[in-house]
Amino acid sequence: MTHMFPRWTNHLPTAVAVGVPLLGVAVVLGVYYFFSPYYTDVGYEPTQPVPYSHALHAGEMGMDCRYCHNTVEYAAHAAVPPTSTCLNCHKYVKANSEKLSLVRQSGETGEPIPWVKIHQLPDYAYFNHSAHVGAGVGCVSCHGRVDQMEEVWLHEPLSMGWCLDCHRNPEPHLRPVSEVTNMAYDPVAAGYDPSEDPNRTREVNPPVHCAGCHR
Amino acid sequence: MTRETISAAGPHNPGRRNFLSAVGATVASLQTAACIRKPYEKILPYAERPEDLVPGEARHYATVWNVGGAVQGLLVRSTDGRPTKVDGNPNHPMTGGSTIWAQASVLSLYDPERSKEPVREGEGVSPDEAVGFLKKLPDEIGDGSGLAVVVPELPSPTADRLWEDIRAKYPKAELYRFDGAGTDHARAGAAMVGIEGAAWTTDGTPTVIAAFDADPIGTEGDTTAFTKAFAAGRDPNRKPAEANRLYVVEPHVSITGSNADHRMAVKGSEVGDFLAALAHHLKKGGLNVPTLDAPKDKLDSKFVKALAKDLLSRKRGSTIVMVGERQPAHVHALGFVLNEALGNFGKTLRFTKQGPTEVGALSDLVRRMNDGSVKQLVVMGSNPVYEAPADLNFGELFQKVPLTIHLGLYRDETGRLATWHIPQSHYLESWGDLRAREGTTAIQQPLVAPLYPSLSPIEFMARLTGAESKGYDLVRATHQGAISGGFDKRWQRWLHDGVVDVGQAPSFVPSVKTDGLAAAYKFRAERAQGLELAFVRDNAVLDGRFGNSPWLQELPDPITKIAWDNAAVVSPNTAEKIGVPNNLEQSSVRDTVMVDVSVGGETVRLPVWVQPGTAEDVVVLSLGYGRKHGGKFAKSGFDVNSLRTAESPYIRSGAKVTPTRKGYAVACMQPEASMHDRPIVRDATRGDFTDEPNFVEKFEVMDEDHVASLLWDEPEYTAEHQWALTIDLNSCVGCGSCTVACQAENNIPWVGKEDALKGREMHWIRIDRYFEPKHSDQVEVRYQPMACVQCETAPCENVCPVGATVHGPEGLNNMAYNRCIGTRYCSNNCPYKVRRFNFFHYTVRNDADYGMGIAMQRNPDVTVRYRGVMEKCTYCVQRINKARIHAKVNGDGIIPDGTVKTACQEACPADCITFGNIRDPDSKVSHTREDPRNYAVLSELNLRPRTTYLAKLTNPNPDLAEG
Amino acid sequence: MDMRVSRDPVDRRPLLVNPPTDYNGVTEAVAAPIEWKTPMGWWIFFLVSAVFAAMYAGSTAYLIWEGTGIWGLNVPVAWGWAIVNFVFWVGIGHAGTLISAVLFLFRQKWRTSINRFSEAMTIFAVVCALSFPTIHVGRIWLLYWVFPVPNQMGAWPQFRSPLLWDVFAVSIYGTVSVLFWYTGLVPDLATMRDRVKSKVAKFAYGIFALGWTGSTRHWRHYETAYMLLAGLATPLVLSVHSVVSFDFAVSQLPGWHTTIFPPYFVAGAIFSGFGMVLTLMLVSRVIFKLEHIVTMHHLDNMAKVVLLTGMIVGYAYGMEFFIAWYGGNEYEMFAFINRAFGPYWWAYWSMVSCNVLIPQVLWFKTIRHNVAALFVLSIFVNIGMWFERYVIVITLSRDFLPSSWDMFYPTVWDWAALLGSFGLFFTLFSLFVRFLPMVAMAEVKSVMPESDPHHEPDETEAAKQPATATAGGAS
Amino acid sequence: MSSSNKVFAAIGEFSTVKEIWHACEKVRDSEFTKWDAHTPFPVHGLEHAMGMGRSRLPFFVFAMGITGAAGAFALQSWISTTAYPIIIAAKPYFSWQAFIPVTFEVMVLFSAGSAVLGMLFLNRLPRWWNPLLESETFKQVTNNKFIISIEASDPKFDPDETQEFLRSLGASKVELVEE
Repeated sequence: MTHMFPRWTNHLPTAVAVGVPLLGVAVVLGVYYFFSPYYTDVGYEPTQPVPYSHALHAGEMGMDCRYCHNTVEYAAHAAVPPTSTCLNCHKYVKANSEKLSLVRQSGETGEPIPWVKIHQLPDYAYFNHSAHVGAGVGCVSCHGRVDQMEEVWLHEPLSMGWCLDCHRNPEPHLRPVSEVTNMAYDPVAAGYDPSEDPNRTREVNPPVHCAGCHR
Repeated sequence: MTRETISAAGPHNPGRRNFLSAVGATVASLQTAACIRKPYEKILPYAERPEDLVPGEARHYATVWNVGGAVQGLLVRSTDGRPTKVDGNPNHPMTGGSTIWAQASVLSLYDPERSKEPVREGEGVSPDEAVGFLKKLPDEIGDGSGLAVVVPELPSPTADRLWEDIRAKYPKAELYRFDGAGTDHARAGAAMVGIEGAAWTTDGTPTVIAAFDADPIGTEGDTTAFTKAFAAGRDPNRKPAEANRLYVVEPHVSITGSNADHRMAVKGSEVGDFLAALAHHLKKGGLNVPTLDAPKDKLDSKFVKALAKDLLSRKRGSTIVMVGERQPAHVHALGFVLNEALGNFGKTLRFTKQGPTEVGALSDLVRRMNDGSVKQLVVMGSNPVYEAPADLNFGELFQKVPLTIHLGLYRDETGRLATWHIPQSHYLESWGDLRAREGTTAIQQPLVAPLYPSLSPIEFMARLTGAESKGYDLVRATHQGAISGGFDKRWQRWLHDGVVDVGQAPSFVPSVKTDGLAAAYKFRAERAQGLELAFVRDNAVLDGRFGNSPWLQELPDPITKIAWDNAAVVSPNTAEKIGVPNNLEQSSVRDTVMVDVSVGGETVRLPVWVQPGTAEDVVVLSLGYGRKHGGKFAKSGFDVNSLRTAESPYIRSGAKVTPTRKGYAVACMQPEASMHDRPIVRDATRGDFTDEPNFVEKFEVMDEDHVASLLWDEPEYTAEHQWALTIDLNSCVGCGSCTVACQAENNIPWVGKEDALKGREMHWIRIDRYFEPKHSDQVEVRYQPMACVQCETAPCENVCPVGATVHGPEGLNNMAYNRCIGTRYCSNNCPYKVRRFNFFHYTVRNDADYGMGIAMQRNPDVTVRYRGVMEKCTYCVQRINKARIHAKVNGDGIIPDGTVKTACQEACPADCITFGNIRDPDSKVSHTREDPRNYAVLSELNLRPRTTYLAKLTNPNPDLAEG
Repeated sequence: MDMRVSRDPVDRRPLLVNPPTDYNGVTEAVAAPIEWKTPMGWWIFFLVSAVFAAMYAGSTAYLIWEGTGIWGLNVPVAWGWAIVNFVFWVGIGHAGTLISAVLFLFRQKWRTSINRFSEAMTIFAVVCALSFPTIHVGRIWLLYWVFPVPNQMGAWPQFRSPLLWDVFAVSIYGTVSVLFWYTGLVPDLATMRDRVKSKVAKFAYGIFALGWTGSTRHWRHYETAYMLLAGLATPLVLSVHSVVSFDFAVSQLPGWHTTIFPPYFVAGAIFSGFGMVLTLMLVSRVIFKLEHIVTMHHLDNMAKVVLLTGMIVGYAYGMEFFIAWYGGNEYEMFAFINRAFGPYWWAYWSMVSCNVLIPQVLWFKTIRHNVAALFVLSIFVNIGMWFERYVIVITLSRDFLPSSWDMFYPTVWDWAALLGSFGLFFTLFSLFVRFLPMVAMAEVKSVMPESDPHHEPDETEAAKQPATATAGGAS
Repeated sequence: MSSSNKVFAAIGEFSTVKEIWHACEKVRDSEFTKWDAHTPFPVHGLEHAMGMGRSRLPFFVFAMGITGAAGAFALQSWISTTAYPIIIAAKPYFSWQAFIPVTFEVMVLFSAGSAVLGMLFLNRLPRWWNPLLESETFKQVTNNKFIISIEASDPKFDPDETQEFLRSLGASKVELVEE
């Protein structure tokens, strides 16, 4: 006898009953993860116009972050250094290196070096470096071990949920203000307790309302 | 770090191309919407960062500018080398807040329609060619017998000095002054009584202010300084004898008239008669005033009698009689005589010696042009082809002059007809100096290098003598002689403070010749037939020079609330006489009809608009609209200059108004004028306030017990700072500076006439003005600045499905634009209707309209809003955040009182806005909130708004009490 | 006319007039419109509707491209026709479920002839309704933020907003309505599956019939499920329009902030729903020759419901005014006086005329039994109820501060959306009448006298009680 | 129809409700277990005639309704107080009154969904492949006939005897349905 529907179709309902809920959960979780900065952004490592090595300068040679990013303590932006900062040393050190040709060129012409932006927030989110550094949040908390990165890559997702995690519970991420640029410092290992730090004059009280960051 | 991209160019790195490429980078990044992967962006740091420049951090520089001779000291905010905001400089004596024009001037810097290159006979030429031409110019001028130079009101010591140089090089050259916002009539009036070579100012401190067709709060004179003192003079704590009282006699409702305690609407041509009647009564009161006749009905005027009595009852030298520029010279002359007789000279009316003396008027120039003796005509910074009264026929004569040179910010109507047009530098690009009428000099320092090849007025004047000096050197040369030694250090301080502490123009008390006055005083023999036209400088675009500013075009007129247009404004009775409907009484207020206004063979067709308070049989026409070559925004409205005559440029009788069948929609931003007896603006007389200090409570709709209880636990706002703002309606004059300041600070787009007509304006702070639309020539105007009042129990928050508008711990109603999906429910539920919706992508539309310029002006600390999101006043949360972070990083996190000023507060010339922390019992705002006049609008809704209002007090003359 | 009257087995009220002689007759009558060669009239109707629906799609595309500014919205009137249309369509979407569920629970067997039809109407109306709040938001691409799904922003919806209640209420109402309708359709789809000759049709009906065999074991659960659905849909239908009314009532605007809104909205919804059912039914029963299934008796009952709910609505209008006055709130008083005598007086009086005054003619039996008159009246009801929502929404134009008062003028795009939504509705409807059984065959069969196990054939002969076909009442 | 096909069931056709009612009572009293009565519409009480009790569906629906309501309320409370506590119009985070509408709606959704899905589950539907549906005789069951089917998998089933049995019940037409 010919049948309109083959026999196996009778198993479809079971398959659907099991499959659809699974698919739904998979879609939500998939979007949650694969459409999130954890997946799309973390690890972003563009090629920079100048092969500058943080591992060499900040790691091996032990230069302080603030030598170049000198506005970090009093301004919203931890400014990318002007070419003149590079040339302070490289006028003398490796003055003829091929890798530094763009730097020299910039110094001569005044044209900026076109660095590629890695740590990028949307235009409606306002991050202030001085507030975080002043509160004793280490560079490493957001930027990772830059001192071990040959070329800088994005270490944290910089998503709103990620920001909020710390804003709601900042204590584990705090360190003495003097250790802010110390990449190797581990507040947990050091047994740091912000409430007992004599250098802290006030409680760290990060905003968790919208206008704290969006304005 | 988007904002750092701009730092590729700055004031110290003035390469023009760099500057614009940086703009490109910024614009590109502004347009990137949220995608899954963040857009690819670059950081362009300085090759060499200027010392003490911090990327992204704003800096302020002091400078100075002038509008029609009114000099104002300014503080300009510069972010990464871009001027982004202009405010008054508190160090400067002629500053209290700032005018709408100063606020909008930052946008005009970036106007894409500014003149960008020199033009010879309609062909753009290279800057070098223009320089070559200017170099050879002295040879052509010879001894200057054919040279005529037209200058605007330019009270600059350097310009004065350069004029002497020009005079020395070309002894026969003639100087003429033409300025659409100038004071020709007042000067001529002063000359009639023997006052010459002087500048004068009234600062608003007098206790009786009698304004005869004068508008010292709005469009005439040193408005901000006047307004500041005027508002202070209305302080309820002053003793009755020291509190000021404002009388206004005028044909149209000016901003000053709308603030009057007593106002009389009369034809402009009769204002002089009333002044004569006042003189008569003052003479009877014992003052030494020449005998003048006045018509009987004016002599019998109760108003004039009461005013005379009031003037005589005050201390000598504590009153002022002001005559407006629209009145002819003889009325001004009488004004000076009366002030002298009242002892006001040197007290409320102060004179300083300044300015070149031998300056002709435009009519003198026209006479010479007619006889062909002008061979080289230089027009600096004014636009007589557009603005000069039509009967002078200036445009035609201008073209007959063999060589005409125009220096202007725009290649405007005059620039188009000139042989040569030379671009003028914007004041934010120029070195210069300006001396206030009060006598103080200030240095004008540029914020950016000129965006286009251009010359500043003083550089141009130097070129006329063959010199190629830079503005910087010219200004320094003027002042170098003023002090001995240590000039550079002093110079630095002048630049820092914004005022020069030496070389004040000497003040003096002139004497008054009254002999010729009686003969010169012209009365109107009889009532002229027909309607009288009153030409007024516009409250927004003034004489048209600001016509290409979309901010000013969209700023509603304080009185009529019309934006983007001018109209033939008449009183309700006159409308009936003319035979046009009273648009205020239709449901569609904005739909009006075109009328033909004709006089002396000329006709202008423009829409009619009804405004109670306008004098009967008067048609008020605003100047400055309908520009042909002023830029795309300046085109809006209707040019009425063709109806004017040189003899009487502001008043013209015998006009006829014929209604047409053509309809016209006028973008009125507040169609409903009546308060409908609701307790929105609360007021009382000073007398009633003394008797009943808590009078505001009488207005309450519900008693407090009913209102105060909530169904749930009381809200708890525990943060250290609880922000609040009070607006003193007693001092608000309705000028609109706050609206423009807010627009500049908060990146508020303009929407254009089309959307303004639909009621979609974006202003975060608007000024509500109320009057009863039924009245004809009498009107009492009430102003109320209205922005988000930051309700503690905000109804908008409750209805947002996604929590895009929520409360912060400091009592602010936060608007997270990036969370908004645009249901607009919050706006519906806002009883104040202060929320603004991006119905279209206005930001992008503005970008398209204004090129990159608008992006350059935008404040990088404030999010640029996307289409489909709601926005509203934030109490300038970017400034609060900045102060909070500063306080946290550098101290205990407590923001001292007065650290945060909102943009509207900073701009307000009347100091009516107080902002601060109410958890601090000593803060200013805590005190103003305890004022008995303090009340919340719609208090019965129990919204607990953080913005509250202080009730208005009027100060009527008991002799004129009604009934 | 020789009439054969089928009577309710319980109270002996006439149930079907001139019913088909047997079950097969019912099947034939209901299946006939599907099995006809597609008439030209259907094509014309369908294509015209589809053009309008396409206009809706086009105008929506432009709306999303350009922004909500293409409508006549402004700041006092931030909700315009989109929300008017939304509430209008939601209201219409109430009759179907009401007829199916409430009348089912009350054992009103006369519903069987019209429930399928009105349920379909419900679903199509809810589709139209849901489309409006969806497209009216400023940033439609972020609309998913109203659903509580985990996300990297750590942000969640705000459950105090009536709009969020609305999202849940209307979408769940739509879902439950579809379930209810589809559950009812399954046995009839099986009938179609077993009738049609075309393989494609057989396959399509076969899929959706789910292999239904009419098994009594199945009927047992099926009937329980159907009863439960009816029981759930009844409070749901009342809650949905209550929640829709909360959009207004929970706000604090004068004219919106009134506690009478939920019952008033529900009554209005039933009113408008019956109005639309009448409109559609009056035409369809003639075209598809279903007069013997959808009888005068049904029309009479529906007309009475319209009359009753119209008076409830009228009462609400009056009570609003009374409370506005009695409450002593000047803003509230002004809002109502302004409705009647302000710039939108014409909308108010159109509403009152269409919803309260004109339906009073239904007191007369001659009108209730005049198909043409009923049709005209139902159109008035539709117009009146649209105006009711317009009057409510346009109250926005004048609220607390006179300074912010402004007028709303619709643009061509407002019209495109309104007319386009009718296009969408009728497109769906024409597809329904072409491809699905318009009358619930199984249910009609179940109320036929023959279906009673104790039925004796001779009892049904009409001779015993000459029927007037109109006797009986709605109750 | 080749005879090599497996017999699936025997069916007997009846014309009126009364006939099938009485037939059902008789089959019920026989020892057949895998049998069913097919009707074009629900015949009230026939399931009792077939010896079945009430459906258990309501208990399932009730449980799911409670689950939906509790879940919705819990989710709203968790979001508003713990996951994302924000100050809204100075109202308490736990504004339970405001959570009622959504709680109710979700309860209805869960109940209605479980009623339909539960019904399908209990009926083992959809079941597209069913030899009965291919029988021309059986096809009349969705129109105007009443049919009793006895499946071949019933232990008592015998093609001939069962057909005879159906005939004895008064079936107007009896046939075997093959797979």
